Parts: sequence; structure tokens; C-alpha cells
Amino acid sequence: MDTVVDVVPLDRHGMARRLAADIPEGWVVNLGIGIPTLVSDHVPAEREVIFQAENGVIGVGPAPPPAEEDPWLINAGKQMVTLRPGGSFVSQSDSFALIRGGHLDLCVLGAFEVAENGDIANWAISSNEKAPAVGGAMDLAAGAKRLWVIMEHTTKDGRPRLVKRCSYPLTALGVVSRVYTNLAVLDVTPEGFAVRDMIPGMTLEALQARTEAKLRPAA
Amino acid sequence: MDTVVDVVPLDRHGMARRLAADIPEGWVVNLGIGIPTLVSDHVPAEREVIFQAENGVIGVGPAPPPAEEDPWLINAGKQMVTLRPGGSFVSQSDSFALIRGGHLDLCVLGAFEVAENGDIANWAISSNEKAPAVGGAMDLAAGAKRLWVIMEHTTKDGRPRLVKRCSYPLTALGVVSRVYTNLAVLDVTPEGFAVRDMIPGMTLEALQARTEAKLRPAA
Amino acid sequence: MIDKFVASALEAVADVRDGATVLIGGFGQVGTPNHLIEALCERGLRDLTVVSNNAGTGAHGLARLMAEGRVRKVICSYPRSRGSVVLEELYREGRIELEVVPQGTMAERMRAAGAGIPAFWTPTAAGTQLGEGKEVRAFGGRACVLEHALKGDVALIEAWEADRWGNLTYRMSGRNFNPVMAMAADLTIVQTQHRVALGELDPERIVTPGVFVDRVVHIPYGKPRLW
Amino acid sequence: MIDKFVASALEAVADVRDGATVLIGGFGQVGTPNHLIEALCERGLRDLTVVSNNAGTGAHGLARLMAEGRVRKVICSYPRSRGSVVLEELYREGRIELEVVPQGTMAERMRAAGAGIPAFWTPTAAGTQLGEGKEVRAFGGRACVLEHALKGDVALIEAWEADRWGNLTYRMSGRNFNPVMAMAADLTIVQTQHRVALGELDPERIVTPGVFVDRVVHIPYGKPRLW
Repeated sequence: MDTVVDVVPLDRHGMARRLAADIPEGWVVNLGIGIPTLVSDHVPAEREVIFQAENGVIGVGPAPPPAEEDPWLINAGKQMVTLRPGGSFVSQSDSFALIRGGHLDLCVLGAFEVAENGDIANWAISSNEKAPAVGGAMDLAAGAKRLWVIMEHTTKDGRPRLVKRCSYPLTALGVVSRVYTNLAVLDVTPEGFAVRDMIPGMTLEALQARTEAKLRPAA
Repeated sequence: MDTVVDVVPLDRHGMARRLAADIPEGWVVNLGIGIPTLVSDHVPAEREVIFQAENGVIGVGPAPPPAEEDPWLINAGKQMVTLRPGGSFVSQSDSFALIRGGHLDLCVLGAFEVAENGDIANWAISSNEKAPAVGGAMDLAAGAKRLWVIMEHTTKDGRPRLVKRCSYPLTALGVVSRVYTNLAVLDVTPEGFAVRDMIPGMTLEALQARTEAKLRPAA
Repeated sequence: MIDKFVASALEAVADVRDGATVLIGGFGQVGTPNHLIEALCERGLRDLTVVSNNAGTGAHGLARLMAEGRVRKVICSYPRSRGSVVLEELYREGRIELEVVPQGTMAERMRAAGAGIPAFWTPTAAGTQLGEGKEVRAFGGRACVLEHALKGDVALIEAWEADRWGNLTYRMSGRNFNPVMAMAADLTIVQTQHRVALGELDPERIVTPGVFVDRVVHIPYGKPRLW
Repeated sequence: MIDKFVASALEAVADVRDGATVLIGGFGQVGTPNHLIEALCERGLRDLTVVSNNAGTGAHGLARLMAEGRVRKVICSYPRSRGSVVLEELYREGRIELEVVPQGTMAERMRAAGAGIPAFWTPTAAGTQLGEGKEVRAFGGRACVLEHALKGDVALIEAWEADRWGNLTYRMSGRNFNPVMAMAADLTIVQTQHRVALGELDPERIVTPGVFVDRVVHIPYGKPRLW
């Protein structure tokens, strides 16, 4: 692998900020656990985006100050949250009707791998040691109008996560439309990954060296 | 057909009163249009029976006095009604989830014909002149825990309505458990119609003469 | 700032197209988006498919839409209401298609469309005329028919209260088909009796979250005229 | 007079049987019928199948029920919560069956049970491990799997308010699985934080009509303990 000098990969908040910049006002958005949850912190308060949590909270607001914490009001990650004016509560079945019925403009999930055909693997490692836990990942991935993945470009030991075919168990097939990594933003197109933009100093060649799937510049 | 002397068939209210006597407190009941609608008038106010209307009214009360009529509150027959304390409003989809999910203890419908195997025909005559209208009849007939039919024992020109096989288009198959007529109350059993009781002066022979299907006394 | 209010019923329906499938809320005359239907009449469209529990009474609303020749097909459960002469006449003359669907199946087919269920099995109508031609399968020994999601291009809805996010409440039996139709169309247009500020509606009392709503017109119509 | 209130949680669960399928509401620790679960533990039953989004934390509630060997099988979407050590251990030792179901499919399967739908098609899980062995069919070019209704013998529910007819409201995210489970079981048992007089609940604000409820116990438990 070649060395890219003077390139500073985005940290978790940097990735979340980059993705948040692309969410327009008015979208209904579900954020997965982990880095995706950080995205809402980077949407300016004056830009109205409606965040939805699987457990039936529509219009999730920021985390409350300690004095205003209410354990009756949690998100799908079981963290205490607030409700924006205009927010509402629905049951789990109505919440997933919303999710599965194509009413989310966007879902943002983390992933182990994304394949060039849009497959996503984010729910299980292949080992059978631990009880598998899927939560709402498969419903979200199959149901949202758009699925954007936010993840490190490679694993800690440098193995690519943008692959030709996923090696981990799949969450859903052919559903990812865009990937935000610590190095770049890539669209999933019928011809595979297309690089929309890269962090300063990164080159297509250096990015390709960190990617299993074939990359091409966006049209 | 033999003649039965001194027999006075029940009128519509008499039939409704007879059926109402068999509804225990606590049941959730849907009443069809026509004679079935009269049944609620004959349930004593102190016996709490929860009447449900397809258009999402749970806990339908009696018709309002003219001064208290509210056109926002109608039943499935589009008549103005009242709501009992404890009543609630749901959507048509939730209302039919209730109906189709087996949560009605009883549905009372009128019918053209009931067959000895429990088939009911109550929604269409065979002619193709008029636009057919089914409303909620098929959902109610298929979905309620119990379906009781209330109807005249014969047509105006004396043709039996309790038949071996229905000649009119079916509403649902094998679902009627009891029939209340102006002459008798009959259970639908695996062996066909069993007569529970008859109006004063009526005999099994005379009733049989007015019935196409074979009758037997209830066990 | 999200603001789904538009100035008029005409503006709200301005981009409905020829051939569209239009879901129309209401049961009887209660909860019916009468001003939106009249606005749709003004558009002079062709070949609409209308999904509505009833098929119009008198000469207004859906009856007018049909009388003016805008409707190719009606999907409903109960076309035969007091004063539903327009449909009866068009039907008798073979000038309109009619698909009669059991009321619960109709509601469930729209709920399925809204919830991402392409098809489901139900015992309702199995073995009857209305089940003819449908795929049949037994579950637990009981015959069921396969029913498909019924999705609208447009839904016309009447609400009691609405805020600028499109959160809705309904009034009494005015709720009926409105919530399920709101979630079953690509474009959901609401006429509301009352316009309220964002945050004014109790979050526990909102029946249709604004997520399902695209446009709202404030039309303080008043009491429904029952017949 | 209809009065669904019973005196105690123990009385409420007195006739739950060995081998029963028990739906347990709650998401995380919010809206969880903790007192009813403890009462169920006291019954000393065998071979229960439990349907619950999470699989218990710490040593109370569902974790206790499993630890005491009452549960043959768990159907859930997310068994791996903070402190869910009991299930992990039983699972590793092969002493409990685990059926992992996508959360939305789990909710929809119970809604189907409550709504009289024996089975439905969904794209969720098609082509994945969790779709293996299921019937597959394409709708509109998209692969779907056939999912079956998931019905409970018993549902344990937590509500915020209840009246003697069993009408229920919920509090904020305490709503979660409770309304759908309430309609999906033959016997629905509720623990409620508040007991109110009949007619006190706004008919527009009732979330679960009493029609779906069999028994109610008044347990003013207070705030959920998150972990």
C-alpha cells in the first residue's frame, strides 16, 4: 500500500459532520447506533430534520441536560433523549410501518462491509459464540428510501470494508446508495463505487489501494 | 303447508328483544344494518355490552335526543349515535383489525339465507342490474368469534330462508352459529339446524314445514 | 423551516395527473375532504381511479367527479348509499369500472401499502364471488385468499387539527379511513378544520404523524352535512 | 358492570399454564410489566416461550424467569443488551432456544395475529441468514419472504392509565410493543401506573381500547430504571 503524506482522516465527529451537511431540511431520518447517532449533533438547529427512533419516537431532539432527563423518553439505543415541538409517539408496529413502508427519506447505518452492488453486512459476525442480535437493522435497510452507510474506510488492521462481495452475513441486498468513510464519500452506482469527494490530500490511487472494489470518479 | 292456529310471529322488535336476552354483560358486539341495529335498544342499560361500529366507534350508545345530535358521531349505518363513557375512536384499519382479528364476541347480521352448514348469504342478490355493495359484511362474518343471524323465518311469499345450500351469493362459509327468526331460535350444529326454542303455539312439525333444511330438537 | 401549509385547495391538487389513483377519505359524509374533491373536479383530469368507501351522494364531491367523466374506475366497499345515483347510472351503462372490495380488506390493503407489505393472506371473501380469481391457500385449515397492497398516487384527507409539520388529529367518527389513506399514498394532501401552532398538539394525541403528510390546506368547513 | 381490575399481580397470572407463549411488552426497561413478570416467576412454570424485544438484563424480570429455568424458547430481535448475561450463558450452553427476528417483522407478525392475517410477505430479511428456510416470492421484482402471524397465549403489558373497561394510555416511549402485544394474545394482562374512572380518558386519546384487555392490576411503579 502506498503512503499518503499529510492526510488526516476524519474522526468520528468529522465523518458525522460531513454526512450531516448532505441532509436537507424536511427529511425524515433514522440514525443507527454508534457513529450514525452523532449525525444529529451536526445538523444546525435551524434546519428542521425529523429524526425517528424505532421505539416509536418521531421528532427526537438532542440529549437532555442532566436535570431534565426523563427515563420514559429513550431512543432505540436506550439513551435518554428529548422530543422536539411537533414530535409524537407511536407504537413499535406503527413505527416499523413507517420504516418498512418507505416513509424514511434516509436511514444512516454503520456497517462491517458494503459491497459494490449495494449489499450491506452490519448485524452479525460469522462466529456462533454469541447470541445474534439484529434489532431493526434489516427492516431499516430494506425499508428506507435511501440508505447511507457511515464507517471507517478500512478495519483497524487495514482490511478494506468496501468490497466486491460481502464476507459477513448480509443485512440486506443492493440497498446502500452512498458510503461516508473517514477518507471519502462514495456513491453506489450500477457500475459500482463512484467517488464523490475525498478528504484533502487523498488521491484516487491511494483510496483505491485501501479499497477492494474497483473505484471510479463520479460522473 | 299446515296451519298453526293462535301463533303470533314475533315482530322486528320482538326478534331483537329475544336475541338481546342472550347477550351477556361484557361482550363486544357488532350489529349489522336493519333488524340487528334494534338489538341494542333491548339490552338493559345496566348490563354493560360494548357495541362496536365498523367506522371506528367503540362503545356506541343510544340515539341522541334531537337537541344533542352531533353529525361527527355516526355509526356504520350513517345514523347519528352517542358514545358511552369508556368509549373510544379508532381508524377504519384498526376497527377492522379488531373485527377480523377475532376480538368481537358476537356479530349479529341479517341474511337472505342461512344453510345448515353455517353458510350465510346476505350481501348480494344474483341480479347484475345494480352495483353490488358488500360493506363490512364479509369481514364481520369471517372475523367474529360468533355470528348470529336475525331474520324472518321465510320470505314474504313463504319461501324458506333456512336452507340446505344457499342459492344467493355467499358472504362467508360455515360461520353462522345461531339463527333468531320470528318463529324460533336455532343452533347450527355439525348435524345441521337444532331448534333451541319456538314461539308459543309453534310445533316442530309446523316449523319444519316452513324450513327447507332438516330440523331436530336441540340436545 | 418545514411548512406544509399551502394557500388553497386548488394549489394543493395542482400537480395531480391524468390516470392517477386517488384515495379519498371519509365514511358517509363524515371526514370527507369535500373541498379537495371539488378542487380536483376543477382540474378537468381524465382516467382517475378513485378508492373510497362510498361512491358519492347527490351532485357534489365524488358524485360530481364521476358525473363529469373524470373517473375510469372506482374501488369501494359500499357504492349503494342513499342518493348514489351517479355511480348506479354510470355502472348500468357500462361507463365506469367498479371493483367492490370487502371494507376490511380495503382498509388492510391500504395499510399494507403504507407498511411495506406487498401482499397478505386473509380468510375474508374466501369461497365467495369476491374471492373468485384470487390465489387460495389454507392456513390452520382455513381457506384464505391472497390480497395485494393498494397504493395511491394521491390521498385526499380531512383532519380536525393540523400543524405545519402536518401532524393530524381527527374528530370522532371523522377519523375512519383518513389515517390509513394518509400513509398509503405517494402524495398526501389534507384539508383541516383547525390550524394549530407547532408543539400545540399533545404528542400522545397525534393520530397521524406529519411524516405521512405532504400538504395541508386550512378549510374551516364546519359540521358535515349528513345527507 | 364490567370491571377488569384484579387485586394483585399474582392473581392476574394465576391461570397461565406450562408451555404457554407469553408476549412481554417493553423496549429496554421502559414500558416493561416488571411486576407481572416477577409474579410469573413465582408461579414456577415450565417450558414457556417468551416473545420480547430484549432478553432481560441483570437478575430481575425476564432474566430471572430464564435463570430459574422457566423458559424453553425466546423469540426476540435484540438479545444482546447491556447486562444480558443470563441469556448469553444459557444460549452458549445450549439450554435455551433462541429465535432472532427482525424487530419490524416481529412487530408485524404480532400485528398480523391481532388483525386476523395468518401470513404476509415482506422484503425484510430476504436473501439473508434470517430469511433462510422461508418461502420466497418476488413482488414488483423484489424478493420477499413469507412470515406467519405470531400469537400469544398471554400478553403482559405496562400502561400509564387504565379504566375498568381496560382502556389504556401509555407514556412517551413506554408505548413501544405494548399496544401491538395487547391485541395479539388470547389473554391480555396489564399493569397500570394510574387507575382512572370510566369516562375520564379522552376517547380520542385512548391508544388501546379495552376490547383488547382482559385483566388490569394497579401498580404505581414509578419511573423505569434504565439499567
